[in-house]
Amino acid sequence: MKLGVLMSDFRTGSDVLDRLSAEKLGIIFVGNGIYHATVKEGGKTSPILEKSATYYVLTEDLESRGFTSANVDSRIKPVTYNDMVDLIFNEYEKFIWI
Amino acid sequence: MKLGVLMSDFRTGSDVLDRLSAEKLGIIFVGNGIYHATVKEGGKTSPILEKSATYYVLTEDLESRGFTSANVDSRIKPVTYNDMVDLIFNEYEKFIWI
Amino acid sequence: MGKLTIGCFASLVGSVSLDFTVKLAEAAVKKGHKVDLWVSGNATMLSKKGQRAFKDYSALQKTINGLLETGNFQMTACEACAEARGYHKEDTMEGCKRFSMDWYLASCFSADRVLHIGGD
Amino acid sequence: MGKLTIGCFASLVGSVSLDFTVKLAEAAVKKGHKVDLWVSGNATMLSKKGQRAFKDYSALQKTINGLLETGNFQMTACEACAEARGYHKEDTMEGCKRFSMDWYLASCFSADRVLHIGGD
Amino acid sequence: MATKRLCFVIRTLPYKIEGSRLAMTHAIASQTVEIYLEDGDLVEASVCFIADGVLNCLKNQAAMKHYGITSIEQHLKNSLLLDMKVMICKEDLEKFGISEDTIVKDAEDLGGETVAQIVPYSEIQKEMEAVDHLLFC
Amino acid sequence: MATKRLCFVIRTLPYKIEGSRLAMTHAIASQTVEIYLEDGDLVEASVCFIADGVLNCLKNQAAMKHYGITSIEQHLKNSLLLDMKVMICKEDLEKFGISEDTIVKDAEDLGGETVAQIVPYSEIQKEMEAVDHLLFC
Repeated sequence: MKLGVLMSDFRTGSDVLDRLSAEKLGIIFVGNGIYHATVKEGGKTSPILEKSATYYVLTEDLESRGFTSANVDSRIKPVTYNDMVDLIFNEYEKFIWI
Repeated sequence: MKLGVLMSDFRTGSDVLDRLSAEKLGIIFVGNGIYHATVKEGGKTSPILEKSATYYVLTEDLESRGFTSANVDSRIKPVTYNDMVDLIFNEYEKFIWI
Repeated sequence: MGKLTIGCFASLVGSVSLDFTVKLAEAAVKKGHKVDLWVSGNATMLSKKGQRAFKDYSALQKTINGLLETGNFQMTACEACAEARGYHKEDTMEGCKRFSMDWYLASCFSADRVLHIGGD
Repeated sequence: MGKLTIGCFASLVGSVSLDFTVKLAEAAVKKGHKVDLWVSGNATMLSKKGQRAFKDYSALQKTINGLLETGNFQMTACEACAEARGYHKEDTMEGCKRFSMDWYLASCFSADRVLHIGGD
Repeated sequence: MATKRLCFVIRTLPYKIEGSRLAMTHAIASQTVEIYLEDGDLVEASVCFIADGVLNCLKNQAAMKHYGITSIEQHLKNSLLLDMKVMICKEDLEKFGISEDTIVKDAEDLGGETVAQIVPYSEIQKEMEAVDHLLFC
Repeated sequence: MATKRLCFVIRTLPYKIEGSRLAMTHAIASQTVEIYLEDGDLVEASVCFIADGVLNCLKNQAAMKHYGITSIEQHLKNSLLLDMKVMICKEDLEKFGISEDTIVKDAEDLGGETVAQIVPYSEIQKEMEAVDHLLFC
């Protein structure tokens, strides 16, 4: 399946994400999920970034929390709400919110 | 200080609890906190039970979630709402909800 | 006998956090204590009148009415939180108050114990 | 052009999860898609009329009115969730609907994409 | 004439938030969805419990006794009574040390015949692939 | 004549839930509490940021631009403008690799003189011991 995961939290949900598999997997950090894309805890990037997936982060949520694209790990592509609509209709078929 | 901590969650808040110190510390598991008192994840009891504290668990929340006092770790004392009122007014002075 | 002030920010109707608050208040009042309950954030809705009792949602209105009748229990809703949710003064449950946030701090001033239920 | 059904269970007024939902719906409608929004749990309150705009709470009513006017957006509130919160039929925002939960499943039936925002 | 399949995946603990409760009530609402659909069209819902969500399946939840609210146990039985497909992740039960006899597996006491399936996660992954839409709670 | 001290301890992330926002607005409400009290009585509020809560203190939060809501940054500045005691946990900033120049430390641009104190956790523990009541958010 082509699965898009909207990761909206920082402290929970990784256990569920870890086990998910999909032929094509996209992980979009939104809401408090954006800390996975920006913060290095104890010097380490989030283990979520080690999956075989395409990563995105929602610019609006990034900026609302005091970050910019410059703070984002290079594996992750910043996207706007506008871009996200295209991801939803063109790139992935099923979506889940964690 | 004499501090009572109402631990209401299973997956978050341990980081905050870890660092708290008090001359007299009581930890009362309520709500989803009761899983700390009942569940062994991967065979291990919750690390929260390693603090130097007096432990309580709210019977009503235990039973609502399908457990009984028989499932509770021996370090923890089951209490009712009625008992909790006495803990609040007689045993501890400050309270926090995590 | 003491005074307990409980503040609830963001509990959910239909979650057990608000039930916890009300059951604790009930147990304290039964033992002769006084309880002030401040509901803010989503918990504000606890003070709205006309909540219909379903078996899937805790129906706390009856217990609260009983508590109000004792004279040892007050419930006050955060005015701004209520207005933001489209719940206006005339919709307030009988016997409940509506004030701005400073009311809660004043209640803490005279409380022997404070239990503040913050985030979710 | 496709149809997106978004369901929101337990988002909070004053949290950014509901804002997310509305902003995404807006972006999708602007691109010519159709969007159905189902609000249940605490998110139900999004469809209540008379919400006052504060700078501390996202004020989404205006955006929703704009979306409703396009004819490509529907918002439906969970009837039981609303009643449990003391929010009755006559308090529903103009243009919004109230149905039982099966409405949401029917909307999913004809949707190309479903985004379900479950727990908090 | 078409059937669309929805899978509710419950991954959160019961009671604190409404997620698992609303998942169950929405899934059960699939029984009445036809009034909105054309003749012959159907919506089929299945329910999977994974991660912390398996703790929703414990027997003897006294939520009605203590809080006056329907337990998730009761909703689970109702869904089995309606012959809904229910899957519970075996590995997660094992992780928590929960034995099969302490969870709700059937609604026999209500006259139901359908039983909950305790399956490896891989089976739940297959279900997720097979359905049309996923609803995580 | 008495002063009661309340300490709001913010431990949660901003925006997703209302916790940190309501903590700030309630703390600021200590400025007007006298109308309910007798002459000379006071409530003093302090605010401490620990654990994930320190992420509320970042500069340049564009919440108003994107969502039309006051940022937590703005609330923090307002509290400093009112000379409220604000403490931010040094170890937690370090854990997240947040440098001091990226967080709100003063409200100079608004004419404020009080600055936020970046302190070891042990100082926050002392504050928690010194106050009358703790309000964790």
